Amino acid sequence: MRKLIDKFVFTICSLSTVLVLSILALIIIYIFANGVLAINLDFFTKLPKPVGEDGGGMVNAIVGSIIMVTLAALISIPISIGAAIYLSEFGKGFLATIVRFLVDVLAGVPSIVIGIFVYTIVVLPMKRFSAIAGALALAIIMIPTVVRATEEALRLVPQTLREAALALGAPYWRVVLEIVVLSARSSIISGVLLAIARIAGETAPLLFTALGNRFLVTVLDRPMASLPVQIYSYAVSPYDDWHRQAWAATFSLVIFILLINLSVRFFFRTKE
Amino acid sequence: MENLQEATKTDNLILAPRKKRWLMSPSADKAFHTLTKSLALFLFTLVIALVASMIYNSRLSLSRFGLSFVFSSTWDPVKELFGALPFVYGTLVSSITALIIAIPISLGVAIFLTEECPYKLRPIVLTLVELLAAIPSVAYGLWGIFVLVPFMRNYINPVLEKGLGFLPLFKGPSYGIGLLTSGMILAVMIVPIITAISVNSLNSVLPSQREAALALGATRWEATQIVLLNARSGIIGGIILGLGRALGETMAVTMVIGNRPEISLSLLAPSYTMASVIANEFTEATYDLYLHALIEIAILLFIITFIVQAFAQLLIRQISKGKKS
Amino acid sequence: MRIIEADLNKLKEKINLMGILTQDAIEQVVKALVERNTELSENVITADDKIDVLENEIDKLATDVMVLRQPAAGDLRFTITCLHTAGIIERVADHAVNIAKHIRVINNEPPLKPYVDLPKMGTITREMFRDSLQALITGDVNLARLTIRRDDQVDDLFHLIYDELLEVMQKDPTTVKRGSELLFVIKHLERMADYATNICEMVIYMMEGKVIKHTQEAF
Amino acid sequence: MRIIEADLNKLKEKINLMGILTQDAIEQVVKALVERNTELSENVITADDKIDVLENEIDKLATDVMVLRQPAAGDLRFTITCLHTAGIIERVADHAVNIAKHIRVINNEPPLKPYVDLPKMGTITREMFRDSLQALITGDVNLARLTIRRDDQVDDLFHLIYDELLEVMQKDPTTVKRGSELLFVIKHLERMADYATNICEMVIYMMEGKVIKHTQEAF
Amino acid sequence: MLVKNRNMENTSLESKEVKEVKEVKESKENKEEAKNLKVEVEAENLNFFYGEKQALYSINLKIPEKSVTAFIGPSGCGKSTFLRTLNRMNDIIVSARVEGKILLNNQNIYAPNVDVVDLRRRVGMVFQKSTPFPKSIFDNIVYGIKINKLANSRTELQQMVEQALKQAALWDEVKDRLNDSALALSGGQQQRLCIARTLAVMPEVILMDEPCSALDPIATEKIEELIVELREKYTVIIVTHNMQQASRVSDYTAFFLLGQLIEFDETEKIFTYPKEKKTEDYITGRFG
Amino acid sequence: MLVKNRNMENTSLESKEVKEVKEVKESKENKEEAKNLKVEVEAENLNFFYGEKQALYSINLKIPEKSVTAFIGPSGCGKSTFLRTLNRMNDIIVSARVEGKILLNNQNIYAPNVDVVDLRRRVGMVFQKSTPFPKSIFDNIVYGIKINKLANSRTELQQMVEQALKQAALWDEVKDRLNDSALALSGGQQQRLCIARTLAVMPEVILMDEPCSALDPIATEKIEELIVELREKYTVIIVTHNMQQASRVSDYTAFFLLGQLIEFDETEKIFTYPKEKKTEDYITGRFG
Ligand SMILES: Nc1ncnc2c1ncn2[C@@H]1O[C@H](COP(=O)(O)OP(=O)(O)OP(=O)(O)O)[C@@H](O)[C@H]1O
Ligand SMILES: Nc1ncnc2c1ncn2[C@@H]1O[C@H](COP(=O)(O)OP(=O)(O)OP(=O)(O)O)[C@@H](O)[C@H]1O
Ligand SMILES: [Mg+2]
Ligand SMILES: [Mg+2]
Ligand SMILES: O=P([O-])([O-])[O-]
Repeated sequence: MRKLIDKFVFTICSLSTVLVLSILALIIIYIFANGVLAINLDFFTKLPKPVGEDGGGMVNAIVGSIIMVTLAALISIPISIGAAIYLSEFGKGFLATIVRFLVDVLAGVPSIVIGIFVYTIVVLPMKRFSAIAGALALAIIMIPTVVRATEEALRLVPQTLREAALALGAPYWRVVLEIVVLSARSSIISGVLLAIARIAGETAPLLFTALGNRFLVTVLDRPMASLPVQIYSYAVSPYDDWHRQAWAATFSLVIFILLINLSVRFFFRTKE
Repeated sequence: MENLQEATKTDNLILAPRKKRWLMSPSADKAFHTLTKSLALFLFTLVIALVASMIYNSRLSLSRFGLSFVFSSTWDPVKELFGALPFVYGTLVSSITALIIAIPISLGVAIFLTEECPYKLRPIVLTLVELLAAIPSVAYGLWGIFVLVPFMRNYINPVLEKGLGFLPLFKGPSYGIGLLTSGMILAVMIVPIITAISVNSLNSVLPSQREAALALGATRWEATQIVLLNARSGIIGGIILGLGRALGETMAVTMVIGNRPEISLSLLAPSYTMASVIANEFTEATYDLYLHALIEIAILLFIITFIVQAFAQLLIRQISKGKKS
Repeated sequence: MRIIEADLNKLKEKINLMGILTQDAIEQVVKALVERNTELSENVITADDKIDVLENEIDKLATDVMVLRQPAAGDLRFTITCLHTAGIIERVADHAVNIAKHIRVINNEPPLKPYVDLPKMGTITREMFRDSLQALITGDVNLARLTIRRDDQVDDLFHLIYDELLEVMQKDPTTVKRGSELLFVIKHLERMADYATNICEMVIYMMEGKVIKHTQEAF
Repeated sequence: MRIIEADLNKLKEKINLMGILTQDAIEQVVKALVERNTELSENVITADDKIDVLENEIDKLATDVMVLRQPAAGDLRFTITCLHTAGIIERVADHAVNIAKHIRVINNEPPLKPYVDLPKMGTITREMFRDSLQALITGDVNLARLTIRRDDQVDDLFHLIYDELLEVMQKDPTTVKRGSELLFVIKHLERMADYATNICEMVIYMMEGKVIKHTQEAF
Repeated sequence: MLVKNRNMENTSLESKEVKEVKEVKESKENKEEAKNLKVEVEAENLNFFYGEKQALYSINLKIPEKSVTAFIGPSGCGKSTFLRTLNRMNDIIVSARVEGKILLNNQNIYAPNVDVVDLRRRVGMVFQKSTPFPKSIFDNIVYGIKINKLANSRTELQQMVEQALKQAALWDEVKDRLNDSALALSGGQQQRLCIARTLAVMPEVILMDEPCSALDPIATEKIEELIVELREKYTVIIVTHNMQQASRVSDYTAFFLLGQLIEFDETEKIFTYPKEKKTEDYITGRFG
Repeated sequence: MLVKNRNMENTSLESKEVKEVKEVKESKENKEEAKNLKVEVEAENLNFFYGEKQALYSINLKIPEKSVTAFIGPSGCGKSTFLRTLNRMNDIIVSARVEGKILLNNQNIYAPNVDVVDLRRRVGMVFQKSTPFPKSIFDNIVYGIKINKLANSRTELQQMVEQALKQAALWDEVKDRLNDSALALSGGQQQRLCIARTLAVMPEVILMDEPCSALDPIATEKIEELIVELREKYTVIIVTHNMQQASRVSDYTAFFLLGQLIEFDETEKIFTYPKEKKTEDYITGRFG
């Protein structure tokens, strides 16, 4: 009897895994199949055609995504790592407890709420949608992920390593920057990369910050297109050609994100 | 070198250290402390600003409807009547549906991964499962629209209607879109979260716990129960995190839930969530009250996720405290 | 109970047993001498095997305790003391055996003269030995110090009897053989008393950690 | 280098030194006896202090090694051997001192007769002692076994001289005093040879882990 | 004081007591002779592989019942691996492969029809890091009894728990708080709890893999004393890195090197006169 | 064979060599007398608090230079705490508070104007778990030298690295792979690397907190031998749970109990004839 139960439970578990893996396969196969059919050179080089016309591409959205994601990373990384250092190295008092809690809260805040927040503090005063607003929203979304990954990584560095460096006569700030951060570098980097992969696919916060743009712009105070938003608007449109383009865009976005994820896993995780 | 050793031995060195760069001095350490602290403070301000700014920008709606905003089920921008109840309902029901589907599957996968899976395959399977979480929600939405919705409409929902239609939960008619479909999409999205965290907590249980149970004559499943018992706090934390993610998920849900502000007991009926109403109507909000009402919904969403989050924190902390003492 | 405790108790039992057997041997040879009872002294010679076996056992046990139990402080000093004492007791028993061998010759010859001091010397020696062992087993440092002091009495008796014997032998050459044998007997008794003193010194080492051997310590 | 190594070397040095000093003492008393050189034998008495000090040092060192270094196997047996051997050597030196004391009396009297067997006994004893130490220091089991066998020679000589002396004393009562002293001298020499045998037994224990004391082992 | 504490004043030196003492001695010797016990665990030509890598090379060994055997040897020499072949705990390692036999009471535990679950009950195991289940003290002990259905009634169950805790010398310390979490115990107590839990399912052999290496010396001492007491009823096999510990608790010692059994003998022989040069080098620290 | 290995055949038994041997002996004794060394570290009435909780109670202690001192005592008695007051490592614990003085070469290190950073260079520290920085072997050693600007040229730097590694008996094992990651070394090598790193900044005192407790016996042995050698040049203070280790490596031993220093004396005295009953009870395992 005991042995039958044993067999039964583990069969169920294996089946669950098969199920989840087949769903993944299904999704990926769909995206890839549709994407490969839809993708072409125009997609990367041309601007969208006006409504109703077939053809054209998404170069505006691709460039927009790259600009905003880069900007977001540049804003959030120094802040996040600095704050994470405070939390892990000096974080014993009331402030640290609060901040740690708030970071957790921030991580749980739906991204669309962040979008609204940025809308109220940037778009409303500027009176227009802009790339900078979009980047800011993405940066705020990135912050908690990076802070938590960094703090965790720093915390994992054994206290004795700090003390060992101190005992060699090093001042604390050098210990932190040279030894502690160095020891935690691979986890920090992988945290940052994963956060970038995540914001690259964010749609909701961009809907009313960067909005979108049919044209290729590089100035930051104008509305700017982005891949996810473009996918969304094409997907809910009634035009088949736009559906086709949406598949192509999804395909490229998913490839980019999966590549980051896989490389993080294979280059950083295996080392540990 | 010997000179140096000699020099450092002279006793007054402690009291009068060598002339040193500022960078080696205690004030450099102070400056460093201050810098990182101000960054932390910035995060603090950011969250405060988030709340404050949203409250300010929903003032019209807040003052106009007060508490009734939450309990009213009328959402009629034309008549300037705004009630959030359908969205709250849609959000909660779709998320809970997702949890009910995702929890057993996630645990099954986690147990398979930690107990059964050949060692070499483990990282591969785990990576694959986690990839599900990396796929952007808009991609899920796209897939949902073009694959899942037709599939549900043509195969699953008719069966449910026939078999379980006597329950209000599965009353027709069904269009493919609706609570159940979005719940399923959400389930797929949160399975990797719950699985990853569960696997993590299961793996952090010392192998000797399992071996200790085996050594007492336990079968493998009995030993696994002991492992699960050890990992329970992490697993619960993972489940709640999954819930948080489901509550706030916007794009995928927006694309498959049907976007109809009605409360229906049936899982097969179209519905609307807080996130999707904001996503759909924000840019269409033509007058300030409308806008403010949408922002108020954002506040509501924020509060709900905040409560879930805080609950998760408390729970995890309590369990880990009990473990320590 | 500490693991080492059982071993130390065993050691102590064995030392005690060895002491008792040896004490019996001393008593018997003295009696054999005084009462001219050769049979008694032959007993002592046969009984010695047991004592030898015990010495080996104690040696082995003490060595094992040293290496297997790593005693420290009091335990260590007790073990070391046992190791040394076993050797000493064995030698005392050897001396008793030697006396017994001399008795073979002596009791074959006519008695020299009634012994007066010799039994006395034997008694004191036996008592010293008994007391030294008592001091060891009970850790009684006072008894050990008292016993050490009694060694002088034995030495005095030795010289007394020695001179007396020489005199007898010089007077009557036919007594030379018996006399010489008796000379060895008293020498052996004197050595026994010395060894009792050594045991007492070990007791003081064991209890106080002080080495007083070869140091003219004023007690 | 293993930490214990330095201590073991030190122990060995000290044992060696103690052996050398004692060997000198034996040589000197034998010489003092044969050459009727009382001064030489007095040297031995004064020099004995050093040996006593060494014994205490070795005892302490060996005890410290036991408790502080926890020796095992060969190291252990070496340490135990040192502990035992130091005691034995000290006793040998004591016997030399005793001989020296007897020499005081003997050399004050006229010579008994030219010694023939006595120097021979002395030489063999000295050699046995030297060889036993050599065996100890170099771990030479064969030498140890050979040396143990030579003990019979000493025993034979002892009985030879003993009988001879008794005869002399019986013949001439005036020699009783010198004769008795000489009796003790040969007894002491005989004991020394026994002790050399004991050292050899320890060597065999040290090298082979076998206890052959009190066991009628056929070598 | 040392001596007085030992309650030995009664063994005075009077001769009339000689016989008594002799009897004591003889009874001890009888006991020592009785040590010619039957063989409980036996390895016959055992080879062990982790995938391609061979971890044990033709081990042959006979461990008598009711004795404590210590496995010593440098890190990675295969002590733990061998220990874990004795209750087939290595079965859960996928790549592991065993050749040869392990006989438990003359039964080959690697025979095809052996019930591994019951085998593991008969051969208990205690680990380096204590492994209390996150349950109450009481439930920890009860776990094994329940899954093996060893108790017929509530009272019997309670008796078994009490007895196990008493055997593990833990009863007095925990009897008033059996329902507290086991995790609230100190390290040494947790380890004794794990031993009690093992005893509760009535094993014949108890395997211990460095059971004290995570404990402070006082807790270690308690466990060591316990191990010595367990010898009365169980066959105990213990892996230890601490040679002094091996010397303190064990009757037999096995020395492993590079997957080979170099020497197996009575502990005192191993420590005073090992037969093999390699053993001597290891225990005198001449290694590497 | 034991004896023959020891290169002692040359000290034969010929009397003419007596003098030579005597000289050896005397030089040894001189050395022993020279042990009346000056006091390097001294605690004067030291009290230590973690917040409300007092962890050390008026410790008074004088540790001579160029010696090895071991701190022993049961878990939680304050050994580590005291060790860490000696280089003010406890400063980084927020709630910690010190009363009394620690004198290093007669200078109170808790005086207000003391440069803590430099103090810590002078009082090196080695930890239970080895703490190699995630850099190359070479860079690990270089770190402290660079920070303290102890080398004036590249060649000098290289010399210093070599010397430190040689002192730590690691040079031969790593000289061909100085640029490999330090994390690739074995546990024992990592620990010696940490010692080398500490030696490189030319400390006067070296503190070690259970430096071997994470190592296997062979690595432990190497570190112990190293510690004994370090005594020639440095004052070494070591916390250890292992009494045998204390006895092997140390000249002096301090026994702590419940935050109090119970006894401080030469190691052999502590182990053969401790003055205090509590010490005796602890080292003979009569505790608790
Ligand atoms: N699961 C495993 N897979 C592959 N090799 C293993 C596994 N477990 C152990 N080994 C290898 O088998 C050999 C023996 O390991 P084992 O754990 O038995 O050594 P040990 O003597 O117990 O060492 P330690 O004293 O460090 O515990 C080692 O070389 C080890 O690397
Ligand atoms: N950071 C800290 N905050 C509060 N109390 C502490 C802290 N560190 C140690 N203690 C307490 O101070 C006391 C002494 O601790 P310490 O670490 O010095 O003990 P120890 O003798 O080194 O023990 P161990 O042998 O376990 O390392 C203990 O009771 C401990 O609980
Ligand atoms: Mg192991
Ligand atoms: Mg500590
Ligand atoms: O036993 P001894 O011959 O040395 O008196």
